[in-house]
Amino acid sequence: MTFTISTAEDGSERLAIEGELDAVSVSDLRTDLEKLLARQPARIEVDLSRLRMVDSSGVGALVSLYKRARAQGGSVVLTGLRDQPLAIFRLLRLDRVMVGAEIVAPAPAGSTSTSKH
Amino acid sequence: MTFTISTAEDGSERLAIEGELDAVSVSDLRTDLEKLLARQPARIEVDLSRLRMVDSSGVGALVSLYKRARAQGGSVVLTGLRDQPLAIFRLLRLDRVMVGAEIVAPAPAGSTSTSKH
Amino acid sequence: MTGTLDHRDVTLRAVSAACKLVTRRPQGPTWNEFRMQVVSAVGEAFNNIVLHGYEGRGDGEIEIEIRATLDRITIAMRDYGSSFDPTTVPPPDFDSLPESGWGLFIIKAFMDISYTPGRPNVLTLSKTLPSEPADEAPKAEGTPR
Amino acid sequence: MTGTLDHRDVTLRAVSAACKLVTRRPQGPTWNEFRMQVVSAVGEAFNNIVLHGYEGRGDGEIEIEIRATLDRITIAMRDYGSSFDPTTVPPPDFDSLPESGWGLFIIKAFMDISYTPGRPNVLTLSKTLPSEPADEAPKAEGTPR
Ligand SMILES: Nc1ncnc2c1ncn2[C@@H]1O[C@H](COP(=O)(O)OP(=O)(O)O)[C@@H](O)[C@H]1O
Ligand SMILES: Nc1ncnc2c1ncn2[C@@H]1O[C@H](COP(=O)(O)OP(=O)(O)O)[C@@H](O)[C@H]1O
Repeated sequence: MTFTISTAEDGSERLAIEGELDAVSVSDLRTDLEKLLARQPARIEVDLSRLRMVDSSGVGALVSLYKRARAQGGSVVLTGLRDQPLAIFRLLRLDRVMVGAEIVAPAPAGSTSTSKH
Repeated sequence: MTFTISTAEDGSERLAIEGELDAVSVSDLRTDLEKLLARQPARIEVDLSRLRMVDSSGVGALVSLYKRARAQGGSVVLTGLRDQPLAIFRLLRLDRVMVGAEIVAPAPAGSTSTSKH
Repeated sequence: MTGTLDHRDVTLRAVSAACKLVTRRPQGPTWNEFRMQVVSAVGEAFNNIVLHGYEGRGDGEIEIEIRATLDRITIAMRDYGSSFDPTTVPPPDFDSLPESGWGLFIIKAFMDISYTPGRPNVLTLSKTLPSEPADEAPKAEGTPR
Repeated sequence: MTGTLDHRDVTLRAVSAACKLVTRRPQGPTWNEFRMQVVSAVGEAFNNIVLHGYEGRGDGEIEIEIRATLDRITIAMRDYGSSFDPTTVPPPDFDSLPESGWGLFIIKAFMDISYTPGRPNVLTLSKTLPSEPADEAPKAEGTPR
Protein backbone atom coordinates (compact mmCIF):
# COMPACT_ATOMS: atom_id res chain seq x y z
CA MET A 1 0.00 0.00 0.00
CA THR A 2 1.23 3.47 -0.84
CA PHE A 3 -0.62 6.73 -0.42
CA THR A 4 -0.36 10.39 -1.29
CA ILE A 5 -1.93 13.32 0.57
CA SER A 6 -2.14 16.69 -1.19
CA THR A 7 -3.43 19.89 0.37
CA ALA A 8 -4.95 22.39 -2.08
CA GLU A 9 -4.72 26.16 -1.63
CA ASP A 10 -8.41 26.29 -0.74
CA GLY A 11 -7.71 23.96 2.18
CA SER A 12 -9.33 20.88 0.69
CA GLU A 13 -7.42 17.62 0.96
CA ARG A 14 -6.88 14.81 -1.46
CA LEU A 15 -5.89 11.33 -0.27
CA ALA A 16 -5.01 8.75 -2.93
CA ILE A 17 -4.47 5.13 -1.79
CA GLU A 18 -2.87 2.53 -4.03
CA GLY A 19 -2.46 -1.23 -3.73
CA GLU A 20 -3.76 -3.23 -0.77
CA LEU A 21 -5.26 -1.60 2.29
CA ASP A 22 -5.47 -4.30 4.94
CA ALA A 23 -4.93 -5.09 8.61
CA VAL A 24 -1.17 -4.77 8.14
CA SER A 25 -0.84 -1.76 5.88
CA VAL A 26 -3.60 0.29 7.49
CA SER A 27 -1.33 1.23 10.38
CA ASP A 28 0.99 3.11 7.98
CA LEU A 29 -1.86 5.54 7.30
CA ARG A 30 -2.78 6.34 10.84
CA THR A 31 -0.38 9.19 11.73
CA ASP A 32 -0.94 11.01 8.46
CA LEU A 33 -4.71 10.70 8.76
CA GLU A 34 -4.51 12.23 12.24
CA LYS A 35 -2.54 15.16 10.83
CA LEU A 36 -4.97 15.52 7.94
CA LEU A 37 -7.95 15.67 10.30
CA ALA A 38 -6.12 18.15 12.56
CA ARG A 39 -6.08 20.56 9.60
CA GLN A 40 -9.91 20.48 9.76
CA PRO A 41 -10.43 20.42 5.99
CA ALA A 42 -13.81 21.47 4.61
CA ARG A 43 -13.53 18.73 1.98
CA ILE A 44 -11.59 15.49 1.67
CA GLU A 45 -11.48 13.61 -1.57
CA VAL A 46 -10.34 10.00 -1.22
CA ASP A 47 -9.19 8.67 -4.59
CA LEU A 48 -9.47 4.86 -4.59
CA SER A 49 -9.06 4.34 -8.32
CA ARG A 50 -5.77 2.53 -7.74
CA LEU A 51 -6.86 0.58 -4.65
CA ARG A 52 -6.66 -3.08 -5.62
CA MET A 53 -7.81 -4.83 -2.43
CA VAL A 54 -9.32 -3.77 0.85
CA ASP A 55 -10.24 -5.78 3.92
CA SER A 56 -12.51 -4.99 6.84
CA SER A 57 -9.68 -3.23 8.69
CA GLY A 58 -9.15 -0.96 5.70
CA VAL A 59 -12.87 -0.31 5.46
CA GLY A 60 -12.85 0.50 9.18
CA ALA A 61 -10.15 3.14 8.69
CA LEU A 62 -12.07 4.77 5.84
CA VAL A 63 -15.32 4.75 7.81
CA SER A 64 -13.50 6.28 10.75
CA LEU A 65 -12.03 9.03 8.56
CA TYR A 66 -15.47 9.68 7.12
CA LYS A 67 -17.20 9.91 10.49
CA ARG A 68 -14.55 12.09 12.10
CA ALA A 69 -14.36 14.50 9.17
CA ARG A 70 -18.12 14.83 9.12
CA ALA A 71 -18.21 15.41 12.89
CA GLN A 72 -15.86 18.37 12.26
CA GLY A 73 -18.29 19.73 9.69
CA GLY A 74 -16.28 18.61 6.66
CA SER A 75 -17.38 16.58 3.66
CA VAL A 76 -15.76 13.38 2.41
CA VAL A 77 -16.12 12.00 -1.06
CA LEU A 78 -14.73 8.61 -2.16
CA THR A 79 -13.99 8.33 -5.85
CA GLY A 80 -12.81 5.71 -8.28
CA LEU A 81 -13.86 2.57 -6.35
CA ARG A 82 -13.61 -0.50 -8.56
CA ASP A 83 -13.11 -4.28 -8.53
CA GLN A 84 -12.76 -5.93 -5.12
CA PRO A 85 -13.02 -2.69 -3.10
CA LEU A 86 -16.21 -1.77 -4.94
CA ALA A 87 -17.66 -5.23 -4.25
CA ILE A 88 -16.84 -4.88 -0.54
CA PHE A 89 -18.32 -1.38 -0.31
CA ARG A 90 -21.47 -2.59 -2.02
CA LEU A 91 -21.75 -5.63 0.23
CA LEU A 92 -21.39 -3.46 3.33
CA ARG A 93 -23.92 -0.97 1.92
CA LEU A 94 -21.33 1.79 2.21
CA ASP A 95 -21.41 2.66 -1.46
CA ARG A 96 -24.49 4.83 -1.25
CA VAL A 97 -23.51 6.61 1.95
CA MET A 98 -19.87 7.27 1.30
CA VAL A 99 -19.19 7.17 -2.39
CA GLY A 100 -19.35 10.30 -4.52
CA ALA A 101 -18.97 10.96 -8.20
CA GLU A 102 -16.68 8.59 -10.03
CA ILE A 103 -15.03 11.41 -11.95
CA VAL A 104 -12.22 13.09 -10.11
CA ALA A 105 -11.23 16.68 -10.82
CA PRO A 106 -7.45 16.98 -11.06
CA ALA A 107 -5.79 18.46 -7.99
CA PRO A 108 -5.70 22.30 -8.36
CA ALA A 109 -2.41 23.80 -9.51
CA GLY A 110 -0.27 25.08 -6.66
CA SER A 111 -1.31 22.33 -4.28
CA THR A 112 1.34 21.06 -1.88
CA SER A 113 1.83 17.34 -1.80
CA THR A 114 3.31 14.79 0.60
CA SER A 115 3.88 11.32 -0.71
CA LYS A 116 4.56 8.16 1.28
CA HIS A 117 5.84 4.85 -0.09
CA MET B 1 10.83 -23.42 -23.37
CA THR B 2 12.85 -21.80 -26.12
CA PHE B 3 15.85 -23.22 -27.87
CA THR B 4 18.60 -22.24 -30.31
CA ILE B 5 20.53 -24.53 -32.62
CA SER B 6 23.75 -23.23 -34.18
CA THR B 7 25.87 -25.13 -36.70
CA ALA B 8 29.56 -24.24 -36.70
CA GLU B 9 31.75 -24.26 -39.83
CA ASP B 10 33.51 -27.40 -38.59
CA GLY B 11 30.13 -29.17 -38.56
CA SER B 12 29.72 -29.28 -34.81
CA GLU B 13 26.35 -28.33 -33.42
CA ARG B 14 25.32 -26.30 -30.43
CA LEU B 15 21.87 -26.66 -28.89
CA ALA B 16 20.91 -24.23 -26.12
CA ILE B 17 17.67 -24.87 -24.22
CA GLU B 18 16.06 -22.28 -21.98
CA GLY B 19 13.17 -22.37 -19.54
CA GLU B 20 11.17 -25.53 -18.83
CA LEU B 21 11.66 -28.72 -20.79
CA ASP B 22 8.72 -30.94 -19.96
CA ALA B 23 6.14 -33.33 -21.38
CA VAL B 24 4.42 -30.44 -23.16
CA SER B 25 7.33 -28.40 -24.47
CA VAL B 26 9.50 -31.36 -25.46
CA SER B 27 7.46 -31.91 -28.61
CA ASP B 28 8.52 -28.50 -29.95
CA LEU B 29 12.10 -29.79 -30.07
CA ARG B 30 11.47 -33.01 -31.93
CA THR B 31 11.56 -31.92 -35.59
CA ASP B 32 14.66 -29.80 -35.14
CA LEU B 33 16.46 -32.57 -33.26
CA GLU B 34 15.71 -34.93 -36.15
CA LYS B 35 17.21 -32.43 -38.58
CA LEU B 36 20.21 -31.92 -36.33
CA LEU B 37 20.88 -35.67 -36.14
CA ALA B 38 20.39 -35.99 -39.90
CA ARG B 39 23.39 -33.68 -40.30
CA GLN B 40 25.45 -36.39 -38.53
CA PRO B 41 27.52 -33.95 -36.46
CA ALA B 42 30.81 -35.15 -34.99
CA ARG B 43 30.07 -33.14 -31.85
CA ILE B 44 26.96 -31.75 -30.21
CA GLU B 45 27.18 -29.36 -27.32
CA VAL B 46 23.97 -29.02 -25.34
CA ASP B 47 24.03 -25.84 -23.28
CA LEU B 48 21.66 -26.19 -20.33
CA SER B 49 22.86 -23.18 -18.37
CA ARG B 50 19.49 -21.48 -18.85
CA LEU B 51 17.34 -24.58 -18.35
CA ARG B 52 15.26 -23.89 -15.25
CA MET B 53 13.21 -27.10 -14.95
CA VAL B 54 13.23 -30.50 -16.59
CA ASP B 55 10.93 -33.46 -16.11
CA SER B 56 11.36 -37.11 -17.03
CA SER B 57 10.04 -36.49 -20.56
CA GLY B 58 12.68 -33.82 -21.07
CA VAL B 59 15.35 -36.12 -19.67
CA GLY B 60 14.11 -38.81 -22.06
CA ALA B 61 14.56 -36.51 -25.05
CA LEU B 62 18.10 -35.63 -23.99
CA VAL B 63 19.01 -39.27 -23.37
CA SER B 64 17.58 -40.14 -26.78
CA LEU B 65 19.62 -37.41 -28.46
CA TYR B 66 22.71 -38.65 -26.65
CA LYS B 67 22.23 -42.28 -27.60
CA ARG B 68 21.42 -41.61 -31.25
CA ALA B 69 24.29 -39.19 -31.72
CA ARG B 70 26.69 -41.68 -30.16
CA ALA B 71 25.31 -44.49 -32.35
CA GLN B 72 26.24 -42.33 -35.35
CA GLY B 73 29.77 -41.99 -34.00
CA GLY B 74 29.32 -38.44 -32.68
CA SER B 75 30.03 -37.06 -29.23
CA VAL B 76 27.59 -35.19 -27.02
CA VAL B 77 28.49 -32.93 -24.16
CA LEU B 78 25.99 -31.35 -21.79
CA THR B 79 27.14 -28.14 -20.17
CA GLY B 80 25.88 -25.68 -17.64
CA LEU B 81 23.47 -27.94 -15.72
CA ARG B 82 22.33 -26.29 -12.50
CA ASP B 83 19.51 -26.14 -9.94
CA GLN B 84 16.58 -28.49 -10.51
CA PRO B 85 17.92 -30.01 -13.76
CA LEU B 86 21.24 -30.76 -12.05
CA ALA B 87 19.41 -32.40 -9.13
CA ILE B 88 17.41 -34.57 -11.55
CA PHE B 89 20.48 -35.58 -13.56
CA ARG B 90 22.31 -36.49 -10.35
CA LEU B 91 19.35 -38.48 -9.04
CA LEU B 92 19.13 -40.41 -12.29
CA ARG B 93 22.90 -40.97 -12.28
CA LEU B 94 23.15 -39.33 -15.69
CA ASP B 95 25.52 -36.64 -14.54
CA ARG B 96 28.63 -38.76 -14.81
CA VAL B 97 27.71 -40.40 -18.11
CA MET B 98 26.40 -37.44 -20.01
CA VAL B 99 27.69 -34.25 -18.51
CA GLY B 100 30.89 -32.62 -19.72
CA ALA B 101 32.85 -29.64 -18.60
CA GLU B 102 30.81 -26.85 -17.08
CA ILE B 103 32.68 -24.20 -19.05
CA VAL B 104 31.32 -23.63 -22.50
CA ALA B 105 33.50 -22.32 -25.31
CA PRO B 106 31.68 -19.57 -27.19
CA ALA B 107 30.26 -20.66 -30.54
CA PRO B 108 32.92 -20.19 -33.25
CA ALA B 109 32.65 -17.05 -35.36
CA GLY B 110 30.93 -17.62 -38.69
CA SER B 111 28.48 -20.18 -37.30
CA THR B 112 24.99 -20.19 -38.75
CA SER B 113 22.20 -20.06 -36.23
CA THR B 114 18.49 -20.92 -36.17
CA SER B 115 16.47 -19.72 -33.22
CA LYS B 116 13.01 -20.86 -32.13
CA HIS B 117 10.73 -19.17 -29.62
CA MET C 1 2.43 -21.21 8.78
CA THR C 2 2.62 -18.92 11.75
CA GLY C 3 -0.29 -16.78 12.65
CA THR C 4 1.11 -13.36 12.00
CA LEU C 5 -0.40 -10.97 9.56
CA ASP C 6 2.85 -11.02 7.59
CA HIS C 7 2.01 -14.59 6.67
CA ARG C 8 -1.42 -13.75 5.38
CA ASP C 9 -0.09 -12.69 1.99
CA VAL C 10 1.55 -16.04 1.46
CA THR C 11 -1.68 -17.82 2.33
CA LEU C 12 -3.73 -15.63 0.05
CA ARG C 13 -1.32 -16.19 -2.81
CA ALA C 14 -1.63 -19.95 -2.39
CA VAL C 15 -5.42 -19.70 -2.23
CA SER C 16 -5.48 -17.48 -5.29
CA ALA C 17 -3.34 -19.97 -7.20
CA ALA C 18 -5.61 -22.82 -6.08
CA CYS C 19 -8.67 -20.98 -7.39
CA LYS C 20 -7.29 -21.73 -10.84
CA LEU C 21 -7.70 -25.43 -10.15
CA VAL C 22 -11.50 -25.42 -9.90
CA THR C 23 -12.20 -24.81 -13.56
CA ARG C 24 -10.72 -25.50 -16.93
CA ARG C 25 -11.11 -21.82 -17.79
CA PRO C 26 -9.72 -19.70 -14.95
CA GLN C 27 -10.84 -16.41 -16.48
CA GLY C 28 -13.94 -14.37 -17.22
CA PRO C 29 -16.16 -12.32 -14.89
CA THR C 30 -17.75 -15.28 -13.08
CA TRP C 31 -14.41 -16.82 -12.16
CA ASN C 32 -12.85 -13.43 -11.36
CA GLU C 33 -15.63 -12.70 -8.90
CA PHE C 34 -15.34 -16.22 -7.44
CA ARG C 35 -11.64 -15.74 -6.81
CA MET C 36 -12.13 -12.24 -5.43
CA GLN C 37 -14.71 -13.51 -2.95
CA VAL C 38 -12.64 -16.51 -1.88
CA VAL C 39 -9.48 -14.47 -1.36
CA SER C 40 -11.40 -11.76 0.51
CA ALA C 41 -13.11 -14.25 2.83
CA VAL C 42 -9.93 -16.19 3.60
CA GLY C 43 -8.11 -12.91 4.28
CA GLU C 44 -10.78 -11.91 6.81
CA ALA C 45 -10.67 -15.33 8.46
CA PHE C 46 -6.89 -15.18 8.71
CA ASN C 47 -7.06 -11.71 10.29
CA ASN C 48 -9.58 -12.96 12.82
CA ILE C 49 -7.49 -15.93 13.88
CA VAL C 50 -4.44 -13.71 14.38
CA LEU C 51 -6.24 -10.82 16.06
CA HIS C 52 -8.91 -12.67 18.06
CA GLY C 53 -7.91 -16.36 18.22
CA TYR C 54 -4.30 -15.58 19.10
CA GLU C 55 -5.02 -12.03 20.29
CA GLY C 56 -2.16 -10.66 18.22
CA ARG C 57 0.45 -12.77 20.05
CA GLY C 58 1.98 -13.67 16.71
CA ASP C 59 3.42 -17.03 17.68
CA GLY C 60 0.41 -19.26 17.05
CA GLU C 61 0.23 -21.81 14.29
CA ILE C 62 -2.34 -21.72 11.52
CA GLU C 63 -2.55 -24.81 9.34
CA ILE C 64 -4.00 -24.32 5.92
CA GLU C 65 -5.57 -27.03 3.82
CA ILE C 66 -6.79 -26.21 0.35
CA ARG C 67 -8.91 -28.61 -1.63
CA ALA C 68 -9.90 -27.96 -5.21
CA THR C 69 -12.36 -30.12 -7.06
CA LEU C 70 -14.12 -29.33 -10.28
CA ASP C 71 -16.28 -26.26 -9.49
CA ARG C 72 -15.53 -26.13 -5.75
CA ILE C 73 -12.82 -24.91 -3.44
CA THR C 74 -12.57 -25.72 0.25
CA ILE C 75 -10.13 -24.11 2.63
CA ALA C 76 -9.74 -25.49 6.13
CA MET C 77 -7.93 -23.33 8.66
CA ARG C 78 -6.82 -24.91 11.93
CA ASP C 79 -5.65 -22.88 14.90
CA TYR C 80 -4.84 -23.53 18.56
CA GLY C 81 -6.07 -20.19 19.88
CA SER C 82 -9.26 -19.26 21.68
CA SER C 83 -12.54 -20.53 20.28
CA PHE C 84 -15.74 -18.67 19.50
CA ASP C 85 -19.20 -19.34 18.15
CA PRO C 86 -19.70 -17.73 14.75
CA THR C 87 -23.45 -18.39 14.86
CA THR C 88 -23.91 -16.00 17.78
CA VAL C 89 -21.95 -13.06 16.37
CA PRO C 90 -24.56 -10.43 15.43
CA PRO C 91 -24.48 -8.91 11.94
CA PRO C 92 -23.14 -5.36 11.64
CA ASP C 93 -25.57 -2.54 12.47
CA PHE C 94 -25.34 -0.92 9.05
CA ASP C 95 -27.15 2.28 10.01
CA SER C 96 -24.61 3.20 12.67
CA LEU C 97 -21.69 2.95 10.19
CA PRO C 98 -19.56 0.79 12.48
CA GLU C 99 -15.78 0.85 12.16
CA SER C 100 -15.37 -2.84 12.96
CA GLY C 101 -17.38 -6.03 13.10
CA TRP C 102 -17.52 -6.46 9.30
CA GLY C 103 -15.20 -9.45 9.02
CA LEU C 104 -17.50 -12.37 9.73
CA PHE C 105 -20.24 -10.75 7.67
CA ILE C 106 -17.91 -10.63 4.66
CA ILE C 107 -16.84 -14.24 5.22
CA LYS C 108 -20.43 -15.50 5.41
CA ALA C 109 -21.55 -13.40 2.45
CA PHE C 110 -18.83 -14.79 0.21
CA MET C 111 -18.43 -18.42 1.33
CA ASP C 112 -20.11 -21.34 3.06
CA ILE C 113 -18.74 -21.61 6.57
CA SER C 114 -18.49 -24.38 9.11
CA TYR C 115 -16.68 -24.14 12.43
CA THR C 116 -15.72 -26.74 14.99
CA PRO C 117 -14.20 -25.38 18.21
CA GLY C 118 -11.48 -27.42 19.85
CA ARG C 119 -7.78 -28.00 19.73
CA PRO C 120 -7.41 -27.19 16.95
CA ASN C 121 -10.36 -24.98 16.09
CA VAL C 122 -11.30 -25.86 12.53
CA LEU C 123 -12.86 -23.20 10.32
CA THR C 124 -13.88 -24.58 6.94
CA LEU C 125 -14.74 -22.18 4.14
CA SER C 126 -16.01 -23.51 0.85
CA LYS C 127 -17.52 -22.13 -2.28
CA THR C 128 -18.91 -23.50 -5.52
CA LEU C 129 -17.98 -21.75 -8.74
CA PRO C 130 -21.29 -20.71 -10.29
CA SER C 131 -21.75 -22.01 -13.80
CA GLU C 132 -21.08 -19.35 -16.37
CA PRO C 133 -23.94 -17.45 -17.95
CA ALA C 134 -24.35 -18.68 -21.54
CA ASP C 135 -22.89 -15.52 -23.08
CA GLU C 136 -19.67 -15.93 -21.11
CA ALA C 137 -19.15 -19.56 -22.07
CA PRO C 138 -16.52 -20.22 -24.71
CA LYS C 139 -17.65 -21.16 -28.19
CA ALA C 140 -17.82 -24.90 -28.83
CA GLU C 141 -14.27 -26.25 -28.98
CA GLY C 142 -14.97 -29.89 -29.66
CA THR C 143 -13.77 -30.97 -26.21
CA PRO C 144 -16.46 -32.90 -24.37
CA ARG C 145 -16.93 -31.73 -20.80
CA MET D 1 -8.92 -29.29 -12.98
CA THR D 2 -8.91 -31.23 -16.19
CA GLY D 3 -6.24 -33.76 -16.83
CA THR D 4 -4.45 -32.19 -19.72
CA LEU D 5 -0.83 -31.28 -19.62
CA ASP D 6 -1.77 -27.63 -20.17
CA HIS D 7 -3.26 -27.69 -16.69
CA ARG D 8 -0.12 -29.01 -15.10
CA ASP D 9 1.46 -25.56 -14.87
CA VAL D 10 -1.48 -24.23 -12.92
CA THR D 11 -1.25 -27.13 -10.49
CA LEU D 12 2.47 -26.71 -10.05
CA ARG D 13 2.08 -23.02 -9.40
CA ALA D 14 -0.48 -23.71 -6.67
CA VAL D 15 1.78 -26.37 -5.15
CA SER D 16 4.75 -24.03 -5.29
CA ALA D 17 2.74 -21.30 -3.55
CA ALA D 18 1.61 -23.79 -0.91
CA CYS D 19 5.22 -24.80 -0.20
CA LYS D 20 5.57 -21.36 1.36
CA LEU D 21 2.99 -22.32 3.97
CA VAL D 22 5.04 -25.06 5.63
CA THR D 23 7.57 -22.80 7.28
CA ARG D 24 7.88 -19.34 8.68
CA ARG D 25 10.97 -18.79 6.57
CA PRO D 26 10.26 -19.87 2.98
CA GLN D 27 13.83 -19.32 1.80
CA GLY D 28 17.31 -20.75 2.09
CA PRO D 29 18.86 -23.85 0.52
CA THR D 30 16.93 -26.41 2.59
CA TRP D 31 13.56 -24.93 1.72
CA ASN D 32 14.56 -24.31 -1.91
CA GLU D 33 15.47 -27.96 -2.31
CA PHE D 34 12.26 -29.00 -0.55
CA ARG D 35 10.16 -26.97 -2.95
CA MET D 36 12.14 -28.13 -5.98
CA GLN D 37 11.58 -31.76 -5.00
CA VAL D 38 7.88 -31.32 -4.26
CA VAL D 39 7.20 -29.48 -7.51
CA SER D 40 9.22 -32.02 -9.52
CA ALA D 41 7.43 -35.00 -7.97
CA VAL D 42 3.95 -33.53 -8.40
CA GLY D 43 4.78 -32.65 -12.01
CA GLU D 44 5.77 -36.26 -12.71
CA ALA D 45 2.64 -37.57 -11.01
CA PHE D 46 0.47 -35.20 -13.02
CA ASN D 47 2.15 -36.32 -16.28
CA ASN D 48 1.54 -39.94 -15.36
CA ILE D 49 -2.16 -39.47 -14.66
CA VAL D 50 -2.64 -37.68 -17.98
CA LEU D 51 -0.49 -39.99 -20.07
CA HIS D 52 -1.15 -43.35 -18.39
CA GLY D 53 -4.26 -42.97 -16.22
CA TYR D 54 -6.21 -41.16 -18.92
CA GLU D 55 -3.99 -42.36 -21.79
CA GLY D 56 -3.73 -38.85 -23.15
CA ARG D 57 -7.50 -38.54 -23.69
CA GLY D 58 -7.39 -35.08 -22.13
CA ASP D 59 -10.93 -34.98 -20.80
CA GLY D 60 -10.41 -36.66 -17.44
CA GLU D 61 -10.68 -34.85 -14.15
CA ILE D 62 -7.85 -34.54 -11.68
CA GLU D 63 -8.77 -33.22 -8.25
CA ILE D 64 -5.99 -31.64 -6.30
CA GLU D 65 -5.90 -31.29 -2.54
CA ILE D 66 -3.03 -29.50 -0.92
CA ARG D 67 -2.49 -29.57 2.81
CA ALA D 68 0.21 -27.55 4.50
CA THR D 69 1.04 -27.94 8.15
CA LEU D 70 4.10 -26.72 9.94
CA ASP D 71 7.01 -28.60 8.33
CA ARG D 72 4.92 -30.87 6.09
CA ILE D 73 3.09 -30.69 2.79
CA THR D 74 0.65 -33.28 1.51
CA ILE D 75 -0.79 -33.32 -1.99
CA ALA D 76 -3.60 -35.73 -2.81
CA MET D 77 -4.38 -36.26 -6.48
CA ARG D 78 -7.63 -38.00 -7.39
CA ASP D 79 -8.35 -39.32 -10.87
CA TYR D 80 -10.97 -41.50 -12.50
CA GLY D 81 -8.65 -43.14 -15.04
CA SER D 82 -7.09 -46.58 -15.08
CA SER D 83 -5.40 -47.80 -11.93
CA PHE D 84 -1.95 -49.28 -11.42
CA ASP D 85 0.21 -50.65 -8.63
CA PRO D 86 3.18 -48.39 -7.96
CA THR D 87 4.83 -51.02 -5.76
CA THR D 88 5.31 -53.40 -8.69
CA VAL D 89 6.82 -50.88 -11.12
CA PRO D 90 10.51 -51.82 -11.39
CA PRO D 91 13.14 -49.13 -10.90
CA PRO D 92 14.89 -47.84 -14.02
CA ASP D 93 17.76 -49.94 -15.35
CA PHE D 94 20.32 -47.18 -15.04
CA ASP D 95 23.04 -48.97 -17.01
CA SER D 96 20.96 -49.18 -20.16
CA LEU D 97 20.30 -45.40 -20.18
CA PRO D 98 16.54 -45.76 -20.68
CA GLU D 99 14.59 -42.97 -22.34
CA SER D 100 11.51 -43.46 -20.18
CA GLY D 101 10.47 -45.06 -16.92
CA TRP D 102 12.08 -42.39 -14.74
CA GLY D 103 8.89 -40.74 -13.46
CA LEU D 104 7.90 -42.96 -10.57
CA PHE D 105 11.52 -43.21 -9.50
CA ILE D 106 11.71 -39.41 -9.25
CA ILE D 107 8.43 -39.28 -7.34
CA LYS D 108 9.53 -41.90 -4.82
CA ALA D 109 12.98 -40.36 -4.44
CA PHE D 110 11.57 -36.95 -3.61
CA MET D 111 8.38 -37.66 -1.65
CA ASP D 112 6.56 -40.21 0.48
CA ILE D 113 3.92 -41.90 -1.63
CA SER D 114 0.73 -43.75 -0.91
CA TYR D 115 -1.72 -44.98 -3.54
CA THR D 116 -5.24 -46.33 -3.29
CA PRO D 117 -6.70 -47.64 -6.54
CA GLY D 118 -10.42 -47.09 -7.11
CA ARG D 119 -12.85 -44.56 -8.37
CA PRO D 120 -11.21 -42.22 -7.82
CA ASN D 121 -7.63 -43.46 -7.66
CA VAL D 122 -5.98 -41.49 -4.86
CA LEU D 123 -2.28 -40.79 -5.03
CA THR D 124 -1.01 -39.05 -1.93
CA LEU D 125 2.42 -37.45 -1.95
CA SER D 126 3.81 -35.94 1.20
CA LYS D 127 7.07 -34.56 2.41
CA THR D 128 8.48 -33.17 5.62
CA LEU D 129 10.66 -30.09 5.41
CA PRO D 130 13.97 -31.11 6.96
CA SER D 131 15.04 -28.88 9.81
CA GLU D 132 17.66 -26.41 8.77
CA PRO D 133 21.29 -27.05 9.48
CA ALA D 134 22.37 -24.75 12.32
CA ASP D 135 24.37 -22.44 10.07
CA GLU D 136 21.32 -21.78 7.90
CA ALA D 137 19.04 -20.91 10.79
CA PRO D 138 18.31 -17.23 11.36
CA LYS D 139 19.85 -15.50 14.34
CA ALA D 140 17.66 -15.38 17.44
CA GLU D 141 14.84 -12.93 16.83
CA GLY D 142 13.10 -13.02 20.18
CA THR D 143 10.02 -14.76 18.76
CA PRO D 144 9.35 -18.02 20.59
CA ARG D 145 8.67 -20.92 18.22
N1 LIG E 1 -10.97 -16.82 14.89
C1 LIG E 1 -11.62 -16.24 15.93
N2 LIG E 1 -11.31 -16.60 17.19
C2 LIG E 1 -11.93 -16.03 18.23
N3 LIG E 1 -12.88 -15.09 18.10
C3 LIG E 1 -13.24 -14.68 16.89
C4 LIG E 1 -12.63 -15.23 15.75
N4 LIG E 1 -13.20 -14.63 14.65
C5 LIG E 1 -14.10 -13.77 15.12
N5 LIG E 1 -14.16 -13.79 16.46
C6 LIG E 1 -15.07 -12.98 17.31
O1 LIG E 1 -16.13 -12.51 16.49
C7 LIG E 1 -16.21 -11.07 16.52
C8 LIG E 1 -16.64 -10.52 15.16
O2 LIG E 1 -15.61 -10.69 14.23
P1 LIG E 1 -15.61 -9.84 12.90
O3 LIG E 1 -16.96 -9.84 12.31
O4 LIG E 1 -14.53 -10.35 12.03
O5 LIG E 1 -15.31 -8.33 13.33
P2 LIG E 1 -14.04 -7.69 14.05
O6 LIG E 1 -12.87 -8.58 13.78
O7 LIG E 1 -13.92 -6.35 13.42
O8 LIG E 1 -14.40 -7.62 15.51
C9 LIG E 1 -14.85 -10.63 16.97
O9 LIG E 1 -14.86 -9.38 17.61
C10 LIG E 1 -14.42 -11.77 17.90
O10 LIG E 1 -14.98 -11.57 19.18
N1 LIG F 1 -1.25 -42.59 -12.84
C1 LIG F 1 -1.00 -43.77 -13.46
N2 LIG F 1 -2.01 -44.50 -13.94
C2 LIG F 1 -1.77 -45.66 -14.56
N3 LIG F 1 -0.53 -46.17 -14.76
C3 LIG F 1 0.52 -45.50 -14.31
C4 LIG F 1 0.35 -44.26 -13.64
N4 LIG F 1 1.57 -43.81 -13.30
C5 LIG F 1 2.45 -44.72 -13.73
N5 LIG F 1 1.84 -45.76 -14.33
C6 LIG F 1 2.50 -46.95 -14.88
O1 LIG F 1 3.82 -47.04 -14.35
C7 LIG F 1 4.80 -47.04 -15.38
C8 LIG F 1 6.05 -46.33 -14.96
O2 LIG F 1 5.79 -44.94 -14.86
P1 LIG F 1 7.00 -43.92 -14.86
O3 LIG F 1 8.04 -44.40 -13.93
O4 LIG F 1 6.45 -42.57 -14.56
O5 LIG F 1 7.62 -43.95 -16.32
P2 LIG F 1 6.99 -43.62 -17.74
O6 LIG F 1 5.86 -42.66 -17.51
O7 LIG F 1 8.11 -42.98 -18.48
O8 LIG F 1 6.55 -44.94 -18.32
C9 LIG F 1 4.10 -46.44 -16.58
O9 LIG F 1 4.65 -46.86 -17.78
C10 LIG F 1 2.66 -46.89 -16.38
O10 LIG F 1 2.50 -48.20 -16.86
